[in-house]
Amino acid sequence: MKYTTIVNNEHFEVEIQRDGSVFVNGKRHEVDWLELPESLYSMIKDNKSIEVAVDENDGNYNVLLEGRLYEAQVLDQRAMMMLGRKGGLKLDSGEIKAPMPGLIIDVLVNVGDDVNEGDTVIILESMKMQNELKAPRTGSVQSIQCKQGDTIDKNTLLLIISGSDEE
Amino acid sequence: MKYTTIVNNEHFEVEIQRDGSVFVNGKRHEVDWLELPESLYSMIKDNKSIEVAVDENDGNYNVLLEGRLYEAQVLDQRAMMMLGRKGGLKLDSGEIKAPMPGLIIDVLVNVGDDVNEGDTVIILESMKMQNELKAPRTGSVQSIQCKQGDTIDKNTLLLIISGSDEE
Amino acid sequence: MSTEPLSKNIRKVLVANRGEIAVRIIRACRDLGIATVAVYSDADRQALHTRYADEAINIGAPPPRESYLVKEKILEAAKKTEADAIHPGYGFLAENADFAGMVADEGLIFIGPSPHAITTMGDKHKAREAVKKYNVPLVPGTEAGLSDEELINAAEKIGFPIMVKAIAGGGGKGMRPVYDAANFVEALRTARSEAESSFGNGDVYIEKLLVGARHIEFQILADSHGNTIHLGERECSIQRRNQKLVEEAPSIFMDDDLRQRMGEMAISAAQSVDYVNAGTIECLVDKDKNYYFLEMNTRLQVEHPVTELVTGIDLVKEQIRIARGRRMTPTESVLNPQGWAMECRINAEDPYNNFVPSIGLIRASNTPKGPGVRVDSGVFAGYEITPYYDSMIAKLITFGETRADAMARMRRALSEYVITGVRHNIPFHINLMNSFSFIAGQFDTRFVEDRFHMNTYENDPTEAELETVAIAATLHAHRKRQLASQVVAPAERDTSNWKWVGRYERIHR
Amino acid sequence: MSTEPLSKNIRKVLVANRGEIAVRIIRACRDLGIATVAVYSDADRQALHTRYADEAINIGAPPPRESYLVKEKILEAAKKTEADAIHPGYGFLAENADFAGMVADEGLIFIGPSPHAITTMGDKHKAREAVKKYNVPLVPGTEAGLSDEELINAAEKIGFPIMVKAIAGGGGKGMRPVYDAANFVEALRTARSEAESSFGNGDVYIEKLLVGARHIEFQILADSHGNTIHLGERECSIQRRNQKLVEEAPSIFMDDDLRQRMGEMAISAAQSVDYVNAGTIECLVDKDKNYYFLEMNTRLQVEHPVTELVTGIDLVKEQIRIARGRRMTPTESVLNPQGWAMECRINAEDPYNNFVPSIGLIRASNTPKGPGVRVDSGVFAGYEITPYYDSMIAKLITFGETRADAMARMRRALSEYVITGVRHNIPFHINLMNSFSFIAGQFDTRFVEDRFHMNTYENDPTEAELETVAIAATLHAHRKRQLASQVVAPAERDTSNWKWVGRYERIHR
Repeated sequence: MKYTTIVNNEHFEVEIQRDGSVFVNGKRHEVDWLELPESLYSMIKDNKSIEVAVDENDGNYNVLLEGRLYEAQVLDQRAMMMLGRKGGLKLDSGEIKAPMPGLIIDVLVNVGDDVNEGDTVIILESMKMQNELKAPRTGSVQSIQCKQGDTIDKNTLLLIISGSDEE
Repeated sequence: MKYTTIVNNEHFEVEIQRDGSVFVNGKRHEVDWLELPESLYSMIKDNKSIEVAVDENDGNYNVLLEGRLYEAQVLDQRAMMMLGRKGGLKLDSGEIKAPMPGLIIDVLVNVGDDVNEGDTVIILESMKMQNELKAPRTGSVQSIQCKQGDTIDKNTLLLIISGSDEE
Repeated sequence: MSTEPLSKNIRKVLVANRGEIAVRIIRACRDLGIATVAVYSDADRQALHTRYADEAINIGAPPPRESYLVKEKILEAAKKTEADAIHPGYGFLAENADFAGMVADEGLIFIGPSPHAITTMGDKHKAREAVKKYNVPLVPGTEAGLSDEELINAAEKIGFPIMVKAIAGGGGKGMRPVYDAANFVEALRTARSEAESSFGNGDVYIEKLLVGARHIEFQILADSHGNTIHLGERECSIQRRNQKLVEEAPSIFMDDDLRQRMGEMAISAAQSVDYVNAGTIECLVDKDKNYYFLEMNTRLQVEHPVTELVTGIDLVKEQIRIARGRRMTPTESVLNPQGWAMECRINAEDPYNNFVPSIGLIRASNTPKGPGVRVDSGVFAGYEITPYYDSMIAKLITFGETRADAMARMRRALSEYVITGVRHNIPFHINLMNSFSFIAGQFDTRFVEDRFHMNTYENDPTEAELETVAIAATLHAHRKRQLASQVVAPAERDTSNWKWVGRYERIHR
Repeated sequence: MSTEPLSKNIRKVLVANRGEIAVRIIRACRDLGIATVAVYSDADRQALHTRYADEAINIGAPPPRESYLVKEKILEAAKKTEADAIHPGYGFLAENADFAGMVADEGLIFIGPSPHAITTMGDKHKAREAVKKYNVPLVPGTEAGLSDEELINAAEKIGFPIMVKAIAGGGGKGMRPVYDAANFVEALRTARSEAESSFGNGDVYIEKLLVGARHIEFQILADSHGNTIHLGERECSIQRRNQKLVEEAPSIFMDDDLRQRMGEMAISAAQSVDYVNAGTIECLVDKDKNYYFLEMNTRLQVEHPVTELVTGIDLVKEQIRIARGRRMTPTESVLNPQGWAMECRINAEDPYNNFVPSIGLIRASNTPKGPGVRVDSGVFAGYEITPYYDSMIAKLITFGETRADAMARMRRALSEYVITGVRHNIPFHINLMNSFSFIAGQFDTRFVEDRFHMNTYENDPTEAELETVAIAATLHAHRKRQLASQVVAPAERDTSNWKWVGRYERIHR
């Protein structure tokens, strides 16, 4: 089975063989892959013993290796073809969801405001700390779904930013 | 619900109430009972915080409390009645089963031999140690299901002793 | 203090806290053969402190103001279980003078300082006044109770950058740095609001923000026989938003002369409030080794274990000893700490996402072990992190003969530590331990926020690492997709291309 | 030894072992910044040592004679990974002189003593001859290679009780005590057969069995610069079938004069074979403080951590240092150990069923933590204990200022330790720590077998404990039976009488 896997914007052609070997960009590796409990894996790759954690996140994969988190996309041939047709990888959504339950301390923008990626738009208190939620993209505030004083659950949609760079 | 529970040959009348209290021999206790993973329980009994492990074993219960193992039988009213009819608790079975996989090093008795409880009858090697399997009761050897040199699995029936004190 | 009886019996201690520090205190009591009582909120029925104590009393709903902060409920639990003494841990009621007074009024022993010491040191203004008389150097700043306008004028006079701080503050809450006049009003507003919601007191003051300074603190121990000593310093400059993340003892910045002088200053500061029990004098030290008193924490610190490891003194045991009215075990200040200790605070916070707290079920928790490693933790596999309490889930402490040894061991221990189910900051610590600046000891309190980022490593990932990640992601995805497609025909498991699965089945059949 | 180059570089160490000791050695290498190679059998793909090492090489099927005992496979793995040195741990090839020689012949460093020292000390007869010249006192006994008849005659001359011992023995295998002539032939047969199957050598000898004696051993450290010192004693009298279960440092039986004399004897014994690296002189000490050399173990001992904790010396790091040709760090024998350390071996053995080994999947494993506690372990939740290797799964080590402190901490740590899925001997250790004889230090090597039983407690369970057990068993059974009956109607869960379930659901809804 052949995949195209993208890590840190670098493309790797990964081919999984029936005999346990793996080809990466045409080069053969001996890989022994052991699933441990709770999303952990032990990999022995060309004698190197490596432990990784893999999390799935919206169809992408977060891989934790020696204290660094990498984001990876794994595309099979069908997905590669579709991607070729659409002309690129999808952009960040403009939605801000609550990363944890908490109390809305302040909403710093109004509908229609222009915001830059990284601007603080909402202040959420949780675990006794105030957390600044930032705009995931540059654009304008399309709608606001919360107000100061609201107690909200995790993953509640709080605010939507329409992209200024949409196609 | 009312039970008769026997621990170390002592009888306890245990009554479980719908409000979370438990009566033992007519005396009321506040019991908060929390099941933890893997056969562990946390009990808060009249403010005392206690951790116990409970294992089931042939319908009896092994309870580990502060490093001591207790064997308990829990009888509901129907079981108590049946027990009353039969006139007593059942005796140890005369079967010796392999407590672990291993190699039979020696069988020290022959069919028909008289043995006393605690006599060594079989030597089993496992985990690089020789283990002496002892007669669970006094009686005579009824049958032997293994021989020197056999590699056996856990729980394999090895030998049966017929009880001299059977009813 | 000298009016108290010289020896009081403590047979049972109620621990008015939760999490790792409650477990730490229960452990010390067990080591001393003293019975313990835990108090727990409804969210903490399964918590370790509830299970480890000899007795456990439920004190109400999860929010602290309905349980851990309700003085009356704690005192009632102590009476019900006939406890002789109360240990407050840190946070919650640990620096609440009213509570310490109520404990004494009930005829119980408060394992901590007197209400007078707590009150004085708990009010930043009174604290500055008290220590000033003992010639303790202070950071230039204002007093309490000023209006926004007065504060703005004062700030202009002191000169930016300045720090806005809550009068009743602690642990980084209600603190805001301000680098220019333009952002001052907004910072005042945020600090007052955070202070109000955390401490019920929105009053703030300002202080000069020292640039390039280190946070170095001295551990104080004082008994009721008039002895006051220090146990050397802790280096706590690795902070983020004024929350300490890594602490060390000793400090790489320290020299014998500075330790001598700062230690004497710390003892004076403690004596200014007739301090008894364990406490900490927090200081800022600038590049030129000028030092300034910041505040005194009138309780056990989170980072107390690093001092324990380099002095061999069990601080919780000493606290209990002192509370019993006995002489403390050590008789002299520690001027020569032995070896080096380092602590990493393991928080349920995502270092890749602005350190947002993470809640949920801890699925796996394999703690590091072996020589020179200590873990103080209140969690376990199967434990649920709730949003009610702070995000610190464990402290990982290592010891070595030298700083390099302790750091190598920390690097090893971090790589052994496995926690799944929630996001945590172990990756942050691993990256920090590989940072050249940290290794060289070149950092100040602004290092983490200004010059350290998770995605600008001082050494980039190698090609082999990227390749490994690609293989891992691909095998994970391949397997999941295969399993998904096999739901249709579960009998036909494809194992042939999984070397290990085959091998495992050969062994276990 | 002095012919070797004075400083050899070690950049990568292959660990020719498994389980906790392999993990212990890998940890030391990591602490030193040295790369590691694990070797693993098919049964150990998931084992910690395989996962913790930088590299891992599969060396075959689970039985040791097809993997961990195959010298050629280990050497091949070392060559393949370009390791510079091999650490043998204990057991397996640790005391195999051929292997040590083969390692040297390949140009690799063997982290251990010379083949000559291993050969001499590995043959009980040669060992006795070697140390005799240095006036080391010996237990009366016979030489090797005697027939059954010769041994019977010798036994009559020495006088019963006697001990039958394998010439190639170690770790209690091939050892049998005999208390009278009647049982002698049978004991010979068993010992020979066990020795044959364990070591491939059925030759045995006999020794006088000292009644009421203690097992006390001295840790030796020697470098290739001619320095030989001892690091004090370990008390290892708590044994069962000659397997140590609990070890302490120092020994409660020791006094300064005896430590001085035994220490000098131990150094002489090591010097009799020009010993270099870490080794142990095992002795018996009778009631009158007469001591007898038993044997020298030419390797790291299982119980080495207790010495590390009271001396502050990391023995594995010193082993590597010595193997590199450097001078060892300590320069003098340790006559004043600091504090007290105690180790309990946690074995997968059922103390309620004649200590039968237990195999299976470890479902939960919560290790004790906090101050003064060290755990050296090779297992984790999800690990499967197989029948191929020995039953020790962890070592729990505690430290305190005094024996009472270390014991209190051990009691606390044991009560924190949770292992489910397999039977283990933690209950044995808890009972031992509560035994008056153990607490008083009144025990000898026969104590566990002759005078300690799991069901004859020195204090009986209280009525409250029996009542608690009755409640626990009843609630467990009640709940199981209810669940069983609810299979028919799963929608109707009876939660009303479960306070906590109700409370939990209130919180989490």
